[in-house]
Amino acid sequence: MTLESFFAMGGYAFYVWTSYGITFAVLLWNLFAPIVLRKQLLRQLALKQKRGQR
Amino acid sequence: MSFIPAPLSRFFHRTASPPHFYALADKLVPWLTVLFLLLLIPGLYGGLVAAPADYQQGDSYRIIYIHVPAAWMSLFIYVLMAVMGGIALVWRMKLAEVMLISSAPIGAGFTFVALVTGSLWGKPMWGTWWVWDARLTSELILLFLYLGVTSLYGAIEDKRSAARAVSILALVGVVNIPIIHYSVEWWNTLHQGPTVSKMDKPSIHISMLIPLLLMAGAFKLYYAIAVLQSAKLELIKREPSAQWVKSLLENKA
Amino acid sequence: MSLIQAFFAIVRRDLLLAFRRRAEMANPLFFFVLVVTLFPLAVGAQPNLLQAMAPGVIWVSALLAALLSLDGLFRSDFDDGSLEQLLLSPHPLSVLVLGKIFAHWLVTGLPLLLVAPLLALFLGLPGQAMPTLWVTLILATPLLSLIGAIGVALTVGLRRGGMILSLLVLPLYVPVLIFASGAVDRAASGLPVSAQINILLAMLLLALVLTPLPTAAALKMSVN
Amino acid sequence: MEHLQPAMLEVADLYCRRDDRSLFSGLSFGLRPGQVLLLEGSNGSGKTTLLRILCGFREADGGEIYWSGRPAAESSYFADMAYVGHADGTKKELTVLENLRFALALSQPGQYGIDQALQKVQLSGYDDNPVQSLSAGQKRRLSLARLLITRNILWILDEPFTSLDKQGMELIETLMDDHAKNGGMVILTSHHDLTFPHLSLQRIHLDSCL
Repeated sequence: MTLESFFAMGGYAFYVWTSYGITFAVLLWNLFAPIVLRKQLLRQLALKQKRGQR
Repeated sequence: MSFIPAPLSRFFHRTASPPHFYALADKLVPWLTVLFLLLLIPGLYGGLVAAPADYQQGDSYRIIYIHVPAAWMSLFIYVLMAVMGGIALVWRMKLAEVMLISSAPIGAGFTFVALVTGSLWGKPMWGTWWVWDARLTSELILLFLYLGVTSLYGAIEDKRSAARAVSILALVGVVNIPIIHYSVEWWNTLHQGPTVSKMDKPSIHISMLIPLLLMAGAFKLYYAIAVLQSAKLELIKREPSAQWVKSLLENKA
Repeated sequence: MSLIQAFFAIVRRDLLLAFRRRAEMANPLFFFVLVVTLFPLAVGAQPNLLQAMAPGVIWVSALLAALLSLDGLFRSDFDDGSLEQLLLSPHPLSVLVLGKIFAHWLVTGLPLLLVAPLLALFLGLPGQAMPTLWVTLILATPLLSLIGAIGVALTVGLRRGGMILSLLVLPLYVPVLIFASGAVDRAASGLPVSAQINILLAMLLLALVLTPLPTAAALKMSVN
Repeated sequence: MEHLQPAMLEVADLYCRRDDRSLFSGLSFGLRPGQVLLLEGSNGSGKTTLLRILCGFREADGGEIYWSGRPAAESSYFADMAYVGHADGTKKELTVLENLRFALALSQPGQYGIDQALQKVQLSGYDDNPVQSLSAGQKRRLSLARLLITRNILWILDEPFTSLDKQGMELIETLMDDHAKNGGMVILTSHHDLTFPHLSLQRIHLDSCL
């Protein structure tokens, strides 16, 4: 099996690769969005705490 | 709580306390990630490379390795949410509320994936992007159920009430899912005749089955990782001025 | 006073209230007639087409009319504090709620029963399907009220709960819609419908037992 | 003598927070038959929230409520209490009589009949008037008439004096006085000061319960 035929997917490349692409985009979003949001929230809270201490 | 032995109940309460759970999640995530990759990589290789092309559908059937596990996950997560809802309502366990609401977007994501991949699979098979096939229709209704959960939670300002509302809704939804499923199936045979779609009964060979099971396992582990990340955010959001969050900030600084 | 007396006191009060606000109460019925009228205007008046669509059109319209009327189920009680008093009653809330749903169905579901056959006639539904249409309406409109009550109870505390209410309730209405319109459809082509009717009956009995509990729990949450 | 009686309502270490802010904590008090408790505090200090917790509408974040020595949920507490909140809990399309009859149907009959109760709140003769034709003060008095016709021991009143004139306020004070003398209890919030001449009036200031 050549790399070319692997990407061609027997002529169904568009359907197969779009499916896999969308799936991984959605899964990555659901995984990293909360991580980014939590970092932001923690930064905000840290700022608030600093301001409160002054 | 009376029918649960005291040491066990103490163990649950300790594990369920936010700081303890937060630390536990931090410890678990690396292990889960390793396990996830151990299943994902051979699963993808087996599905995309090793398994032979289907004699009827050619390579387009390879969408099965994400479509079917995603559809399984969409149901599995909803049932899990209902279980969490039951625990939250009966034992007033706040961690169950947090897990319930953290699961909803992930479940909705899987449902969306199942729908989109189903449609992308259907196009070469049926010649149209959308067919009112029983599984796709059920999946669409399931997506509405998920959206109902997230929008109800977002709409109620007091988050304790919102969690209670969502728990009730998840329980009502889970009772309805089998009814919806069977009604849609019956409707499908009524209006379309008994055309067995390729999606429902893939005549599956062992070399095709193994990657499918590997992918299903990988998706479950992905869910565990994602829900822990989401729950960590939700825990801080709920009590931003709690003592444990303060000490968390100090440790970071 | 006994529970049964309390149940009927609620039914009587809500019927009296509906009678005093009768102008408002007729709105869902007009809505139902209006929606059904829109279909021939939109898809054309070919008798064949209308006849084929009649069961679906009538049932979708009935569903939307039920949805529209749902908001009135707990809204005024929530606004004027009567709901708090219901919660404080020593009687189980789920039974009192069942009384309210029953009264609501008498006021909003029963009129549909009278108007729907007339509209079915306009759409050219064959006469042999009429009895089935009636039976499905009798069985399924209370189902719509019972299931919908959960959704209203969850959203009654929200200022703009209408959109969310339809998002919550319509997916749960799917089985009712499928079996009810399916039965009428089959009856129109002369097929037996007892299976669908039995399923609707089973769902109604199940809903009578199961829905008042989550409705009561949701009301407690909303009053909070 | 009075002090030997055990407290019938006992609130122990009640804690409540809202939006990550503690409304009150460590709140404890007891109430004996014949006592009236006035909750004081600035706006947003949690008076109404406390009343709603006592009514069971809201759950406390910690602490217990006991009724004659047993946890409230396991006792006859909810059958023994009655509540009048910001909203009157009456139907404006129904008449005075219809409203009271309905209230009676949901509860147990109390000390007074409907006619007597209407007389006491000075609404006799209004039996057949729809509630929407009553003035705000009359509506308030009607909602209090509900307390008289149903069986109850503990009254929970949220701002009972709003939209009442001087006479109306005196009337309510008399009603509370009578209720307490008969062995009842009252918990209320009010912006107005009370002028009870001979009642054991307790006060709790919620701002100091943080």
